[in-house]
Amino acid sequence: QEVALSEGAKAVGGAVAAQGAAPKPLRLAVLSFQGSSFWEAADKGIAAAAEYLKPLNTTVDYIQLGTGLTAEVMVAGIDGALTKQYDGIAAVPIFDGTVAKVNEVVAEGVPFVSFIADSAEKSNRNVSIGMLAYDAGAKAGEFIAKQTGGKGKIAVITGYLGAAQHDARMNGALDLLKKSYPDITIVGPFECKDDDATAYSQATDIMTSNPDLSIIYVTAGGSEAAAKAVRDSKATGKVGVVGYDDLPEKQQYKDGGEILALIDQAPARQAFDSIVMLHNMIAFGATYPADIAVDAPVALGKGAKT
Amino acid sequence: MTDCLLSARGIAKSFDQNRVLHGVDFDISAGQVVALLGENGAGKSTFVNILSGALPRDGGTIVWSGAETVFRDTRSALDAGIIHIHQELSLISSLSVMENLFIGDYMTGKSGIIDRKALAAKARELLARVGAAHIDPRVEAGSLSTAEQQIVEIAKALARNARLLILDEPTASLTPHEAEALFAIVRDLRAHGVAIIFISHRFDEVFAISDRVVVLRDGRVVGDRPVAETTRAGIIADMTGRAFTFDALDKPAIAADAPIRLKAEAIADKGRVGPVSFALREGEILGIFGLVGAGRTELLELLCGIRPLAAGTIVRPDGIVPTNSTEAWQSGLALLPEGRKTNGILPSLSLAENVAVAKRQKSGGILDLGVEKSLFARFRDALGIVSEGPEQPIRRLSGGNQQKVIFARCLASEPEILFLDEPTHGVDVRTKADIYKQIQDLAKKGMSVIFVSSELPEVLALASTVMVLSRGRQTLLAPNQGLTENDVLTAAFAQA
Amino acid sequence: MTAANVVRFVRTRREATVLAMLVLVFLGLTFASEFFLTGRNLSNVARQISVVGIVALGQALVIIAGGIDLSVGSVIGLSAVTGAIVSATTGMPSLGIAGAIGIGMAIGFANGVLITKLRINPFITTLGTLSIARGAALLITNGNPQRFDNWAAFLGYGKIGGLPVQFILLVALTIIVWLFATRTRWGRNVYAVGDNARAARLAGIDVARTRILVFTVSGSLAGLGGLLLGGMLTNANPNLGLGYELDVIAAVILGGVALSGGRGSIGGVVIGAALIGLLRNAFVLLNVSGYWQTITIGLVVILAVGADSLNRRSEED
Amino acid sequence: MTAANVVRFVRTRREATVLAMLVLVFLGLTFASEFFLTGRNLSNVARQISVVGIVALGQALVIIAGGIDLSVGSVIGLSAVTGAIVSATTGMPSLGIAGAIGIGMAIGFANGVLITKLRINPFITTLGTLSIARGAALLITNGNPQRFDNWAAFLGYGKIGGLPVQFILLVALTIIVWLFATRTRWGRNVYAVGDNARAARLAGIDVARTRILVFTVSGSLAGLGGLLLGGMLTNANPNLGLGYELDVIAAVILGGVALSGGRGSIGGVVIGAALIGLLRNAFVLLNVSGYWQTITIGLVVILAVGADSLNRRSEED
Ligand SMILES: Nc1ncnc2c1ncn2[C@@H]1O[C@H](COP(=O)(O)OP(=O)(O)OP(=O)(O)O)[C@@H](O)[C@H]1O
Ligand SMILES: Nc1ncnc2c1ncn2[C@@H]1O[C@H](COP(=O)(O)OP(=O)(O)OP(=O)(O)O)[C@@H](O)[C@H]1O
Ligand SMILES: [Mg+2]
Ligand SMILES: [Mg+2]
Repeated sequence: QEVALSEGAKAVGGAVAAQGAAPKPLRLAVLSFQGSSFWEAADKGIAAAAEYLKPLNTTVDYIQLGTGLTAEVMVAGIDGALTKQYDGIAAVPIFDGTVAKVNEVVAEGVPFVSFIADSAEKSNRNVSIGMLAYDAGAKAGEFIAKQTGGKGKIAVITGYLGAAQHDARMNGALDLLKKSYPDITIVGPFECKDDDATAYSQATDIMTSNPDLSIIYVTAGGSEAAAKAVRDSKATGKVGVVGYDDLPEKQQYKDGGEILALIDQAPARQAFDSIVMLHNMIAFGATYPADIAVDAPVALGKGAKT
Repeated sequence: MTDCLLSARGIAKSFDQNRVLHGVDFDISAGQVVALLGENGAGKSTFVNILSGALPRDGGTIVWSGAETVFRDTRSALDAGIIHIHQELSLISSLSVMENLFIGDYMTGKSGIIDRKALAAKARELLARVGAAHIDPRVEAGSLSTAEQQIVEIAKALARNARLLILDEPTASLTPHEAEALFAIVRDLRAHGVAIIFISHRFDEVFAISDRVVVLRDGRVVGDRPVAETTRAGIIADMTGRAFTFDALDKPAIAADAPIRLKAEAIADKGRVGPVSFALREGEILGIFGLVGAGRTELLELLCGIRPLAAGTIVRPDGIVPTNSTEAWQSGLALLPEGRKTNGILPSLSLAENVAVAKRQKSGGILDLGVEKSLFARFRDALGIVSEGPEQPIRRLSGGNQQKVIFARCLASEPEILFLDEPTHGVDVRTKADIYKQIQDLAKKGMSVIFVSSELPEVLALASTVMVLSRGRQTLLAPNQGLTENDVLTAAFAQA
Repeated sequence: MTAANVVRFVRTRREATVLAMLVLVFLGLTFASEFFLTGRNLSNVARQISVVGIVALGQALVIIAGGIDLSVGSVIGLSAVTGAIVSATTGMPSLGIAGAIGIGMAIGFANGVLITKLRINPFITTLGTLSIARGAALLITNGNPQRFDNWAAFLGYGKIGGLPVQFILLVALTIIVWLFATRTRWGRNVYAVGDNARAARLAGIDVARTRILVFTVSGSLAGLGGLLLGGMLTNANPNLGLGYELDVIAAVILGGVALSGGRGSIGGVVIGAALIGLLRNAFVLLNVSGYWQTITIGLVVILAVGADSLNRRSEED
Repeated sequence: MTAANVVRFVRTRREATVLAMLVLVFLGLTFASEFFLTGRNLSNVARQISVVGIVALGQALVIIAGGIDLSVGSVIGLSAVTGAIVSATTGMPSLGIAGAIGIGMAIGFANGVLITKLRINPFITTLGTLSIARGAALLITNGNPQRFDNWAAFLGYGKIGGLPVQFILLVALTIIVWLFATRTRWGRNVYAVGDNARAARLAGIDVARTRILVFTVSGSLAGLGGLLLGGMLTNANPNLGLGYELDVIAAVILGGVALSGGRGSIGGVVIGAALIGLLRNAFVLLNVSGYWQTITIGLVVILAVGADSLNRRSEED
């Protein structure tokens, strides 16, 4: 019988309920990064899961990996979790470099659930919950095509070139647009290194040199900065921003009409669900599909054509 | 002494375990010139550094103008009127001459804003007073020659209204002519009531301008007399702790058929030096004299391949003419460069390293550090290097001892031809004699030596052949037989 | 200036090579993009070089004094969020301005004290404060960007008479710092300390205070930089300024300041910042591929400094 | 060693303070986490310090010679992808190894030549190649990570007798570099050049070659580092090694190498790398909050170097 979701769980949008208290004490490790409101949102989901599972005989330890998002850091974190002999691990193995380590975890019989972003190359993880970055990109592409009526000019600002997640989102959209909407011209990509100030400058310059621009597609950090650039260039209504992650700081631009759409990942919910699944898997032998695609809800801004 | 300007009692100082000053007592009155003498490492620089607040003292008292005072830093000493011109020149090369003259406050007064016009005018006036009106106060100090920099240092002292002026070996890089100009200023200052502490290794100068002579040995005052009561021999005995005679050096004649080691035929660089021609034979000691700036350093650099040859040829028996310093050392040349601090020492490396470095360039493979240490030990004994041991970093040695280490570096590479640029710069009498003797012994064994010196007696005492440069031109090349100081100076001032 | 004078200038002033390069890029862009020479774009470029330029002014003083300040990028982030939080919690934007500049000043001062009193090398000290300041910015915000849109933010995005306020600040500060460096006692002491700290001390200059001063100035200007960036985006992100230290140092060195200390002109620094800013603008205007942007920046930096070195090869060691 | 000897060692050797700190952290962790002193964890730590340690060996030589090499982080990335691509396209893993180390060597050599022949400052040269190498890595891969799992990758993840191969390499290289630095002519010349380049040249040392040599070694070791990192992850990402230069330089300075050149020991460098690695391990074992991690690293760096400076305050300027 399922344990009803707590208030905290509901607040983060948690959807998976625990199947009861664990028969013997369980220790779960969660590994995630910090340094932005996105990760902060994931933290909330982890905290909610920890609180929800505490009375159910499961301790959730949150191993924070800091602000340096690299494969080595994740691998070192997983190594640490193995050393500390956790019963299960949930993590964000965003880089392909983590595949070997994740396979090692599974080979040692420790269940592993990935959330938010899995490596592009598939590992043997038991469950992966998340939005497929490439598909999300395609979704963004569809949205852009709809907004522009399949023609016009769009510019791309990406986070880090070479970051799998960013590249996948970029290519998901661009491949679709190039294939199905040949009348759309693409400018860029420009790399802003997730820096707001750089994204702002790039957006400004893009609008200067492309008076006929209609969309700026931002694959990672910087969508609110691009929106601010649109506002400051008095191009609201003419140029729209399509980006990711519906975070509080972006609300004013959704309302103002600069941000047309944000593809959200519901990081808190993903974190919560993955941890509870892990609990259910270990305590009750529950099984889940290897790939759980989280639907990418699109948060529309005021200026979007619906 | 009640009229003392400065009275120091029991000044003590140690560097780590090394006691350098053992209770030095020292007095000086206004309008007095006191010569402070002593062997290399006796503690002269250390003592005056304490007086001027550049080093903290471990013990003792200083009474300045009748009141006990502690100068915690140079600033407070400067404000009191103690101006110290250090052994190593201390101009800021990237600032202009006028800024250096008034460094620290630049005549800004309360406003804190520099009036460049006023500064330049005042600087011109000061430079004129020290007979250097030709120096443009607006140029960077780093672009001046050593001698000019020395003069700017003196002008700096004037700018500060010195009450006590400390000159630590001010003449070491000056020619007699320039030194004389300096003494004129010193006498003038003395007449205006300035007290002057004068450190030098040149006795003629000491007798020429000082009123009193204080001798330090191993950090203790061993002599303090009016200059009239001293003799050269007496001072040397005080300094070294024994009677010491300066042996007249015999200059072995060079056989006419001795093999030629190096022959220069009308060599010149791009416009500054040359043409110069000479032949250097086995066992010959060629002494090169000239005024500072005559191009002697450049000539040595040409010969060693450090400076590109623009004209003429250099011939060596084996046909090897080096084109850089590495090749020079490898082909049996050794160079002791001018400017010990900037061009000579490897400051934080050990003494053993500093000696072994050049020799090593000829060998390869795995080094035997034990051998290098014993190499150092050999030269320490031969040259009397005062040190704590082979591991001591060279920057902790006194200037003269550093010079000996660099000399040892040259000898350690067992060169065929030894090039020495001002080898006795800042070296005390006894060491000078040691170095002269070494040079002569090596020459007798067949080594050839080319040395540059600004000390005329040194050139005449040591060289078997004398060359004089004047503004880069060779104005004299003659065997050192019957040459007089006058002959050499005439050539040095010749407008070739 | 006659032609001979121009040649003399180019041969003797380190910043001349970079100025020549700047002119070249400027002319090249004028022909290559019809949008370049528009008032709107030029005003954008002016704004884009401002923060790097302002922070580089302080960095230049530090480097001239023989130091280096790696913490500026993190100080930008910390100041931005501090400014935003202070003005939001107190409701007084002016306090926000004071807070942003004040925290920068405090970190700069701390750098200076650590370096002079504890005698820690500037590189390592500021590498340490780089980490600490970034950590602190993240900690106080929990990683969340802070809304920053009161009148204080006007400094970041506003314009006066068509010119970005940021740029006006850059020009004003350049003049002030230039006057400071060339016409005041403290300014000249900065050069003396960087050229030969020992000789400066022996000449009675308070070396420690001079060093503390330059680090404090650098920190304060980085603080102002954070305020401007946060204001420009009306959003202070704790990650602002990440990696800026390298851009800033590159601008300073491009501008002809010697990393070994003692030499450099303030005007050159702004030229260096302008060159980097102009290149970034060019990348977007000319739609240069992302990978080539990285490569081009690297090449230009080496080229500019290399051309300058070749130009004056005779000098030194 | 008697107690007096120990005190003397601590007072005279720069690396001693950091060694003391390392021991403290080690003991602290032993008590704070039951998992710390397990074979598995120690072997993890050993692997985690290896790449930074190996790259720091080369960096140490560069810094002792009076230079600095900022390009190592980018070289790691470029070498990793080069190694992966070369072994994939030729089908010969050994060529992949040669390619990875070779490209690092080539960039190091280029750095050396630019610095000595064009007389460009090392900081700015390697800042330039940092950009260029990263751009090149992205360009040749189009940003895509490269699979790298043939036997060459064994160097990165394999173990021999329970010890990570990486760590064995670190130990071997430390001994080799130490011997080079203390017992060979070229090694000793590195110190002389860094201490006083002019004097070294006049004493017959080929300064340019010595400098080129150290940069080449640094590039090659960074190349090896890239190979190991790519191998460890069985995946070569063009962004590998991003920002490593600062970690590596911090390790070198923590290890007691003077940034001003001429001084430093090779053993100290490994201690410095170990301290950083141990701290990172502690963060994971003790669940330290992410933001505090950043702050702690900064504090430790300042503390370690500061304690050392206080310890020997009497010296210099
Ligand atoms: N900074 C230092 N650290 C350690 N020892 C020092 C330091 N400075 C000087 N010494 C030592 O103090 C002693 C006295 O040195 P000092 O420079 O005062 O000699 P000096 O009489 O001026 O000699 P010289 O004629 O060679 O200039 C020397 O043995 C020297 O090695
Ligand atoms: N790098 C330089 N640039 C311009 N002039 C120079 C340079 N080096 C030397 N000179 C000038 O060349 C002349 C000869 O130089 P130098 O001082 O080396 O001669 P010297 O005879 O060896 O004198 P010293 O006794 O000072 O060594 C001087 O007038 C000097 O000012
Ligand atoms: Mg002395
Ligand atoms: Mg000379």
